[in-house]
Amino acid sequence: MTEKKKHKVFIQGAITPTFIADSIAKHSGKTTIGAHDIFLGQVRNDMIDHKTVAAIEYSAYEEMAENLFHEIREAIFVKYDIVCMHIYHSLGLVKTGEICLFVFVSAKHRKNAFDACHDIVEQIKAMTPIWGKEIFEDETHTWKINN
Amino acid sequence: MTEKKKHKVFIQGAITPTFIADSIAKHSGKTTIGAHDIFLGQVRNDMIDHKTVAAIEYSAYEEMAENLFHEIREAIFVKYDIVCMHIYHSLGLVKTGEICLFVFVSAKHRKNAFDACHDIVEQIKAMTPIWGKEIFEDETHTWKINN
Amino acid sequence: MVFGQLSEIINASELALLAINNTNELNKILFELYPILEEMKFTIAVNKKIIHENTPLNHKDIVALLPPFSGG
Amino acid sequence: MVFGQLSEIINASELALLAINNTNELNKILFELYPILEEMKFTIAVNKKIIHENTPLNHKDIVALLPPFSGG
Repeated sequence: MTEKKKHKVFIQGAITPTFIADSIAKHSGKTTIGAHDIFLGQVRNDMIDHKTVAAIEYSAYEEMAENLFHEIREAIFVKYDIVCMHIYHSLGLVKTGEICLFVFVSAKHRKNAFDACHDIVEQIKAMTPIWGKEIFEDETHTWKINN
Repeated sequence: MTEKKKHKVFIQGAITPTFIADSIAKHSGKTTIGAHDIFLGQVRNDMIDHKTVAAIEYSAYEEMAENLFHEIREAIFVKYDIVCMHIYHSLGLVKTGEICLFVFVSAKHRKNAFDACHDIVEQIKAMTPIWGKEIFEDETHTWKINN
Repeated sequence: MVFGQLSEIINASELALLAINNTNELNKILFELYPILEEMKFTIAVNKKIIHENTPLNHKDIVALLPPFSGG
Repeated sequence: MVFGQLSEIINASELALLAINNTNELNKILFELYPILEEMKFTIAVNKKIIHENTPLNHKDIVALLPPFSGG
Protein backbone atom coordinates (compact mmCIF):
# COMPACT_ATOMS: atom_id res chain seq x y z
CA MET A 1 0.00 0.00 0.00
CA THR A 2 1.45 3.35 -0.99
CA GLU A 3 0.03 6.83 -0.72
CA LYS A 4 1.11 8.97 -3.64
CA LYS A 5 0.14 12.46 -2.61
CA LYS A 6 2.65 14.70 -0.89
CA HIS A 7 2.00 15.31 2.78
CA LYS A 8 2.63 18.48 4.67
CA VAL A 9 5.66 17.96 6.92
CA PHE A 10 6.74 21.39 8.15
CA ILE A 11 4.95 22.99 11.07
CA GLN A 12 5.62 26.53 12.27
CA GLY A 13 6.97 26.40 15.85
CA ALA A 14 6.78 23.52 18.34
CA ILE A 15 4.72 20.36 17.84
CA THR A 16 2.17 20.20 20.67
CA PRO A 17 1.05 17.14 22.70
CA THR A 18 -2.52 17.93 21.57
CA PHE A 19 -1.50 17.69 17.93
CA ILE A 20 0.07 14.29 18.68
CA ALA A 21 -3.06 13.11 20.52
CA ASP A 22 -5.23 14.14 17.55
CA SER A 23 -2.97 12.19 15.18
CA ILE A 24 -3.24 9.09 17.39
CA ALA A 25 -7.03 9.43 17.66
CA LYS A 26 -7.36 9.56 13.86
CA HIS A 27 -6.01 6.00 13.67
CA SER A 28 -8.76 4.37 15.74
CA GLY A 29 -10.78 3.77 12.57
CA LYS A 30 -7.89 1.86 10.96
CA THR A 31 -8.58 -1.45 12.64
CA THR A 32 -5.94 -3.47 10.79
CA ILE A 33 -3.35 -1.61 12.87
CA GLY A 34 -1.93 -3.52 15.85
CA ALA A 35 1.16 -1.44 16.63
CA HIS A 36 2.22 2.20 16.49
CA ASP A 37 5.74 3.47 17.02
CA ILE A 38 6.14 7.17 17.64
CA PHE A 39 9.44 9.01 17.78
CA LEU A 40 9.58 12.51 19.24
CA GLY A 41 12.59 14.80 19.12
CA GLN A 42 12.69 17.26 22.02
CA VAL A 43 14.97 20.31 22.28
CA ARG A 44 17.61 19.73 24.99
CA ASN A 45 19.17 22.39 27.20
CA ASP A 46 22.67 21.38 26.13
CA MET A 47 25.60 23.22 27.63
CA ILE A 48 28.09 24.33 24.96
CA ASP A 49 31.20 26.31 26.02
CA HIS A 50 29.55 27.17 29.36
CA LYS A 51 26.41 28.50 27.70
CA THR A 52 22.99 26.85 27.91
CA VAL A 53 20.77 26.31 24.89
CA ALA A 54 17.40 28.08 25.35
CA ALA A 55 15.86 27.27 21.96
CA ILE A 56 16.61 26.01 18.46
CA GLU A 57 15.59 27.98 15.41
CA TYR A 58 14.99 25.63 12.49
CA SER A 59 15.31 26.56 8.85
CA ALA A 60 15.14 24.34 5.77
CA TYR A 61 15.52 24.25 2.03
CA GLU A 62 11.82 23.50 1.98
CA GLU A 63 11.19 22.42 -1.62
CA MET A 64 14.18 20.10 -1.59
CA ALA A 65 13.28 18.71 1.86
CA GLU A 66 9.70 18.04 0.75
CA ASN A 67 10.95 16.09 -2.26
CA LEU A 68 13.21 14.06 0.01
CA PHE A 69 10.45 13.37 2.55
CA HIS A 70 8.37 12.08 -0.33
CA GLU A 71 11.21 9.81 -1.52
CA ILE A 72 11.81 8.52 2.02
CA ARG A 73 8.11 7.76 2.33
CA GLU A 74 7.90 5.86 -0.97
CA ALA A 75 10.97 3.77 -0.13
CA ILE A 76 9.69 2.94 3.38
CA PHE A 77 6.39 1.61 2.00
CA VAL A 78 8.36 -0.65 -0.36
CA LYS A 79 10.75 -1.84 2.36
CA TYR A 80 8.34 -2.46 5.28
CA ASP A 81 4.85 -3.86 5.62
CA ILE A 82 3.24 -0.84 7.28
CA VAL A 83 -0.27 0.65 7.16
CA CYS A 84 0.63 4.34 7.35
CA MET A 85 3.32 6.82 8.32
CA HIS A 86 3.50 10.53 9.11
CA ILE A 87 6.43 12.91 9.52
CA TYR A 88 6.20 16.39 11.07
CA HIS A 89 9.15 18.73 11.59
CA SER A 90 9.19 22.19 13.13
CA LEU A 91 10.40 25.35 11.42
CA GLY A 92 11.21 28.52 13.33
CA LEU A 93 11.74 28.74 17.06
CA VAL A 94 11.33 25.70 19.35
CA LYS A 95 12.20 26.18 23.03
CA THR A 96 13.98 23.63 25.23
CA GLY A 97 11.52 20.99 26.41
CA GLU A 98 9.36 21.45 23.32
CA ILE A 99 8.99 18.94 20.50
CA CYS A 100 10.53 19.58 17.07
CA LEU A 101 10.14 16.21 15.31
CA PHE A 102 7.25 13.72 15.28
CA VAL A 103 7.53 10.48 13.32
CA PHE A 104 4.51 8.16 13.52
CA VAL A 105 4.47 4.68 11.96
CA SER A 106 1.56 2.22 12.18
CA ALA A 107 1.65 -1.43 11.16
CA LYS A 108 -0.19 -4.67 11.68
CA HIS A 109 2.73 -6.07 13.70
CA ARG A 110 5.18 -4.35 15.99
CA LYS A 111 8.44 -5.33 14.28
CA ASN A 112 7.61 -3.41 11.09
CA ALA A 113 6.49 -0.37 13.08
CA PHE A 114 9.70 -0.30 15.14
CA ASP A 115 12.08 -0.92 12.24
CA ALA A 116 10.42 1.54 9.86
CA CYS A 117 10.22 4.31 12.48
CA HIS A 118 13.89 3.95 13.39
CA ASP A 119 14.88 3.90 9.71
CA ILE A 120 12.86 7.06 8.93
CA VAL A 121 14.40 9.01 11.84
CA GLU A 122 17.93 8.12 10.73
CA GLN A 123 17.15 9.16 7.15
CA ILE A 124 15.66 12.48 8.26
CA LYS A 125 18.76 13.29 10.34
CA ALA A 126 21.20 12.30 7.59
CA MET A 127 19.50 13.30 4.35
CA THR A 128 17.15 16.25 4.70
CA PRO A 129 18.35 19.87 4.29
CA ILE A 130 17.24 21.24 7.65
CA TRP A 131 19.41 23.32 9.97
CA GLY A 132 19.12 24.04 13.66
CA LYS A 133 20.53 27.26 15.06
CA GLU A 134 21.05 26.77 18.80
CA ILE A 135 20.12 30.00 20.58
CA PHE A 136 21.73 30.48 23.99
CA GLU A 137 20.20 32.19 26.97
CA ASP A 138 22.38 35.27 26.25
CA GLU A 139 20.95 35.41 22.67
CA THR A 140 24.23 34.41 21.03
CA HIS A 141 24.04 31.27 18.90
CA THR A 142 25.88 28.34 17.36
CA TRP A 143 24.91 25.89 14.62
CA LYS A 144 23.76 22.45 15.70
CA ILE A 145 25.74 19.43 14.57
CA ASN A 146 23.97 16.06 14.25
CA ASN A 147 25.77 12.97 15.47
CA MET B 1 19.58 6.92 37.51
CA THR B 2 16.99 4.53 38.86
CA GLU B 3 13.58 5.17 40.31
CA LYS B 4 12.81 2.78 43.11
CA LYS B 5 9.15 3.25 43.76
CA LYS B 6 6.60 1.03 42.06
CA HIS B 7 4.54 2.69 39.38
CA LYS B 8 0.95 2.02 38.56
CA VAL B 9 0.79 0.11 35.29
CA PHE B 10 -2.74 -1.21 34.94
CA ILE B 11 -5.50 1.03 33.66
CA GLN B 12 -9.16 0.01 33.55
CA GLY B 13 -10.34 0.01 29.91
CA ALA B 14 -8.69 1.63 26.89
CA ILE B 15 -5.76 4.07 27.08
CA THR B 16 -6.94 7.38 25.59
CA PRO B 17 -5.01 9.75 23.28
CA THR B 18 -5.60 12.47 25.91
CA PHE B 19 -3.85 10.38 28.56
CA ILE B 20 -0.90 9.95 26.16
CA ALA B 21 -0.80 13.69 25.42
CA ASP B 22 -0.75 14.46 29.15
CA SER B 23 2.14 12.04 29.66
CA ILE B 24 4.10 13.71 26.84
CA ALA B 25 3.37 17.21 28.20
CA LYS B 26 4.71 16.21 31.65
CA HIS B 27 8.15 15.72 30.10
CA SER B 28 8.61 19.27 28.85
CA GLY B 29 10.26 20.20 32.15
CA LYS B 30 12.86 17.45 31.78
CA THR B 31 15.19 19.38 29.51
CA THR B 32 17.98 16.79 29.40
CA ILE B 33 15.67 14.69 27.20
CA GLY B 34 16.36 14.82 23.47
CA ALA B 35 14.40 11.76 22.27
CA HIS B 36 11.21 9.95 23.18
CA ASP B 37 10.13 6.62 21.77
CA ILE B 38 6.52 5.63 22.31
CA PHE B 39 5.05 2.24 21.50
CA LEU B 40 1.27 1.82 21.36
CA GLY B 41 -0.54 -1.50 21.05
CA GLN B 42 -3.92 -1.17 19.34
CA VAL B 43 -6.62 -3.87 19.23
CA ARG B 44 -6.93 -5.24 15.69
CA ASN B 45 -10.12 -6.53 14.06
CA ASP B 46 -8.49 -9.88 13.30
CA MET B 47 -10.53 -12.47 11.45
CA ILE B 48 -10.30 -15.88 13.14
CA ASP B 49 -12.29 -18.83 11.69
CA HIS B 50 -14.53 -16.39 9.75
CA LYS B 51 -15.35 -14.35 12.84
CA THR B 52 -14.18 -10.79 13.44
CA VAL B 53 -12.67 -9.63 16.74
CA ALA B 54 -14.74 -6.78 18.23
CA ALA B 55 -12.81 -6.32 21.48
CA ILE B 56 -10.22 -7.89 23.76
CA GLU B 57 -10.92 -8.40 27.44
CA TYR B 58 -7.67 -8.30 29.40
CA SER B 59 -7.05 -9.99 32.72
CA ALA B 60 -3.84 -10.37 34.69
CA TYR B 61 -2.26 -11.93 37.72
CA GLU B 62 -1.86 -8.39 38.96
CA GLU B 63 0.49 -8.75 41.93
CA MET B 64 2.85 -10.98 39.97
CA ALA B 65 2.71 -8.70 36.90
CA GLU B 66 3.47 -5.63 39.02
CA ASN B 67 6.53 -7.35 40.48
CA LEU B 68 7.69 -8.23 36.96
CA PHE B 69 7.11 -4.69 35.64
CA HIS B 70 9.25 -3.46 38.50
CA GLU B 71 12.02 -5.95 37.65
CA ILE B 72 11.87 -5.05 33.95
CA ARG B 73 12.15 -1.38 34.88
CA GLU B 74 15.16 -1.86 37.16
CA ALA B 75 16.98 -3.93 34.54
CA ILE B 76 16.26 -1.41 31.76
CA PHE B 77 17.77 1.44 33.79
CA VAL B 78 20.91 -0.63 34.29
CA LYS B 79 21.15 -1.66 30.63
CA TYR B 80 20.36 1.65 28.85
CA ASP B 81 21.24 5.28 29.48
CA ILE B 82 17.68 6.63 29.68
CA VAL B 83 16.08 9.47 31.64
CA CYS B 84 12.71 7.89 32.36
CA MET B 85 10.26 5.20 31.30
CA HIS B 86 6.57 4.46 31.78
CA ILE B 87 4.46 1.39 31.07
CA TYR B 88 0.64 1.35 30.98
CA HIS B 89 -1.46 -1.71 30.16
CA SER B 90 -5.24 -2.01 29.98
CA LEU B 91 -7.37 -4.38 32.04
CA GLY B 92 -10.97 -5.22 31.12
CA LEU B 93 -12.57 -4.49 27.78
CA VAL B 94 -10.72 -2.69 24.97
CA LYS B 95 -12.52 -2.38 21.63
CA THR B 96 -10.90 -2.69 18.20
CA GLY B 97 -9.15 0.53 17.26
CA GLU B 98 -8.53 1.38 20.92
CA ILE B 99 -5.16 1.35 22.64
CA CYS B 100 -4.26 -1.34 25.20
CA LEU B 101 -0.52 -0.83 25.74
CA PHE B 102 1.52 2.36 26.08
CA VAL B 103 5.30 2.19 26.57
CA PHE B 104 7.09 5.52 26.81
CA VAL B 105 10.89 5.83 27.00
CA SER B 106 12.82 9.10 27.14
CA ALA B 107 16.58 9.51 26.77
CA LYS B 108 19.20 12.08 25.98
CA HIS B 109 19.93 10.39 22.64
CA ARG B 110 17.65 8.51 20.28
CA LYS B 111 19.48 5.18 20.15
CA ASN B 112 18.91 4.46 23.84
CA ALA B 113 15.24 5.47 23.58
CA PHE B 114 14.64 3.18 20.58
CA ASP B 115 16.53 0.19 21.94
CA ALA B 116 15.07 0.37 25.44
CA CYS B 117 11.49 0.81 24.19
CA HIS B 118 11.76 -2.18 21.86
CA ASP B 119 13.32 -4.29 24.61
CA ILE B 120 10.57 -3.39 27.11
CA VAL B 121 7.78 -4.27 24.67
CA GLU B 122 9.30 -7.69 23.95
CA GLN B 123 9.70 -8.38 27.66
CA ILE B 124 6.09 -7.40 28.41
CA LYS B 125 4.79 -9.70 25.66
CA ALA B 126 6.97 -12.65 26.74
CA MET B 127 7.19 -12.39 30.53
CA THR B 128 4.16 -10.77 32.12
CA PRO B 129 1.11 -12.79 33.23
CA ILE B 130 -1.55 -10.98 31.20
CA TRP B 131 -4.19 -12.66 29.07
CA GLY B 132 -6.34 -11.35 26.26
CA LYS B 133 -9.72 -12.89 25.57
CA GLU B 134 -10.70 -12.02 22.00
CA ILE B 135 -14.42 -11.29 21.90
CA PHE B 136 -16.06 -11.74 18.49
CA GLU B 137 -18.94 -9.71 17.13
CA ASP B 138 -21.29 -12.64 17.91
CA GLU B 139 -20.14 -12.55 21.58
CA THR B 140 -18.32 -15.89 21.39
CA HIS B 141 -14.63 -15.73 22.22
CA THR B 142 -11.18 -17.27 21.88
CA TRP B 143 -7.93 -16.73 23.78
CA LYS B 144 -5.31 -14.57 22.17
CA ILE B 145 -1.93 -16.08 21.35
CA ASN B 146 1.14 -13.81 21.19
CA ASN B 147 3.65 -14.37 18.43
CA MET C 1 -5.09 -19.34 41.51
CA VAL C 2 -6.11 -20.05 37.96
CA PHE C 3 -6.00 -17.63 35.03
CA GLY C 4 -7.07 -17.16 31.43
CA GLN C 5 -8.43 -20.13 29.48
CA LEU C 6 -7.52 -22.48 32.37
CA SER C 7 -10.10 -20.80 34.56
CA GLU C 8 -12.73 -21.81 32.01
CA ILE C 9 -11.67 -25.45 32.09
CA ILE C 10 -11.45 -25.63 35.85
CA ASN C 11 -14.48 -23.36 36.03
CA ALA C 12 -13.08 -21.39 38.93
CA SER C 13 -10.38 -18.86 39.61
CA GLU C 14 -9.35 -20.55 42.84
CA LEU C 15 -9.02 -24.20 43.73
CA ALA C 16 -8.62 -25.69 47.22
CA LEU C 17 -6.45 -28.82 47.28
CA LEU C 18 -5.17 -30.17 50.56
CA ALA C 19 -1.95 -31.86 51.56
CA ILE C 20 0.06 -31.58 48.36
CA ASN C 21 3.77 -31.90 48.98
CA ASN C 22 5.24 -30.57 45.76
CA THR C 23 4.42 -29.29 42.28
CA ASN C 24 4.87 -32.69 40.59
CA GLU C 25 2.18 -34.06 42.89
CA LEU C 26 0.00 -31.04 42.07
CA ASN C 27 0.32 -31.71 38.34
CA LYS C 28 -0.59 -35.38 38.85
CA ILE C 29 -3.75 -34.49 40.77
CA LEU C 30 -4.75 -31.79 38.28
CA PHE C 31 -4.35 -34.18 35.35
CA GLU C 32 -6.57 -36.72 37.15
CA LEU C 33 -9.23 -34.11 37.89
CA TYR C 34 -9.02 -32.36 34.50
CA PRO C 35 -7.51 -34.74 31.91
CA ILE C 36 -7.72 -32.04 29.20
CA LEU C 37 -5.00 -30.08 31.01
CA GLU C 38 -2.47 -32.62 29.77
CA GLU C 39 -2.99 -31.24 26.27
CA MET C 40 -2.60 -27.63 27.35
CA LYS C 41 0.47 -25.51 27.80
CA PHE C 42 0.77 -23.86 31.17
CA THR C 43 3.40 -22.87 33.69
CA ILE C 44 3.17 -22.87 37.47
CA ALA C 45 4.08 -19.94 39.69
CA VAL C 46 4.76 -20.46 43.40
CA ASN C 47 4.56 -17.25 45.40
CA LYS C 48 4.54 -15.19 42.19
CA LYS C 49 7.71 -16.79 40.78
CA ILE C 50 7.57 -19.14 37.82
CA ILE C 51 9.10 -22.49 38.73
CA HIS C 52 11.00 -24.62 36.25
CA GLU C 53 11.43 -27.84 38.24
CA ASN C 54 9.68 -29.78 40.96
CA THR C 55 9.23 -27.46 43.95
CA PRO C 56 8.16 -28.34 47.52
CA LEU C 57 4.88 -26.76 48.62
CA ASN C 58 3.93 -25.57 52.08
CA HIS C 59 0.54 -24.84 53.49
CA LYS C 60 0.77 -21.06 52.94
CA ASP C 61 2.29 -21.06 49.46
CA ILE C 62 0.28 -19.36 46.74
CA VAL C 63 0.22 -21.51 43.63
CA ALA C 64 -0.93 -20.15 40.27
CA LEU C 65 -1.60 -21.95 36.99
CA LEU C 66 -0.67 -19.67 34.09
CA PRO C 67 -1.64 -20.34 30.47
CA PRO C 68 0.57 -18.77 27.74
CA PHE C 69 0.73 -14.99 28.17
CA SER C 70 -0.99 -12.76 25.65
CA GLY C 71 -0.62 -9.22 26.93
CA GLY C 72 0.14 -6.19 24.79
CA MET D 1 20.61 29.77 -2.55
CA VAL D 2 22.58 29.68 0.65
CA PHE D 3 21.50 28.08 3.93
CA GLY D 4 22.40 27.75 7.61
CA GLN D 5 25.77 29.00 8.82
CA LEU D 6 26.87 29.64 5.21
CA SER D 7 24.27 32.38 4.88
CA GLU D 8 26.00 34.16 7.79
CA ILE D 9 29.38 34.01 6.07
CA ILE D 10 28.10 35.11 2.71
CA ASN D 11 25.71 37.45 4.50
CA ALA D 12 22.88 36.70 2.08
CA SER D 13 20.51 33.89 1.29
CA GLU D 14 20.89 34.40 -2.46
CA LEU D 15 23.92 35.17 -4.55
CA ALA D 16 23.96 36.28 -8.19
CA LEU D 17 26.96 35.00 -10.12
CA LEU D 18 27.01 35.23 -13.90
CA ALA D 19 28.46 33.00 -16.56
CA ILE D 20 29.61 30.03 -14.53
CA ASN D 21 29.97 26.90 -16.60
CA ASN D 22 30.12 24.19 -13.96
CA THR D 23 30.22 23.50 -10.22
CA ASN D 24 34.03 23.28 -10.08
CA GLU D 25 34.18 26.81 -11.46
CA LEU D 26 31.57 27.88 -8.91
CA ASN D 27 33.66 26.49 -6.06
CA LYS D 28 36.74 28.29 -7.34
CA ILE D 29 34.93 31.64 -7.48
CA LEU D 30 33.35 31.13 -4.06
CA PHE D 31 36.72 30.33 -2.48
CA GLU D 32 38.15 33.51 -4.00
CA LEU D 33 35.26 35.62 -2.73
CA TYR D 34 35.01 33.91 0.69
CA PRO D 35 38.32 32.20 1.53
CA ILE D 36 36.88 30.90 4.83
CA LEU D 37 34.60 28.57 2.84
CA GLU D 38 37.62 26.39 2.09
CA GLU D 39 37.67 25.39 5.75
CA MET D 40 33.95 24.61 5.86
CA LYS D 41 32.07 21.50 4.98
CA PHE D 42 29.27 21.95 2.51
CA THR D 43 27.59 20.15 -0.35
CA ILE D 44 26.11 21.61 -3.51
CA ALA D 45 22.62 20.89 -4.80
CA VAL D 46 21.70 21.61 -8.41
CA ASN D 47 17.96 21.78 -9.01
CA LYS D 48 17.33 20.25 -5.56
CA LYS D 49 19.60 17.23 -6.10
CA ILE D 50 22.90 16.88 -4.29
CA ILE D 51 25.75 16.51 -6.78
CA HIS D 52 28.82 14.42 -6.11
CA GLU D 53 31.03 15.40 -9.05
CA ASN D 54 31.60 18.36 -11.31
CA THR D 55 28.28 19.24 -12.95
CA PRO D 56 27.62 21.60 -15.88
CA LEU D 57 25.49 24.64 -15.02
CA ASN D 58 22.96 26.36 -17.23
CA HIS D 59 21.48 29.79 -16.89
CA LYS D 60 18.24 28.56 -15.26
CA ASP D 61 19.71 26.03 -12.85
CA ILE D 62 19.06 26.58 -9.17
CA VAL D 63 22.23 26.08 -7.19
CA ALA D 64 22.20 25.72 -3.41
CA LEU D 65 25.08 25.64 -0.90
CA LEU D 66 24.18 23.33 1.96
CA PRO D 67 26.11 23.15 5.22
CA PRO D 68 25.91 19.87 7.22
CA PHE D 69 22.30 19.02 8.03
CA SER D 70 21.11 19.24 11.62
CA GLY D 71 17.38 18.56 11.54
CA GLY D 72 15.49 16.48 14.06
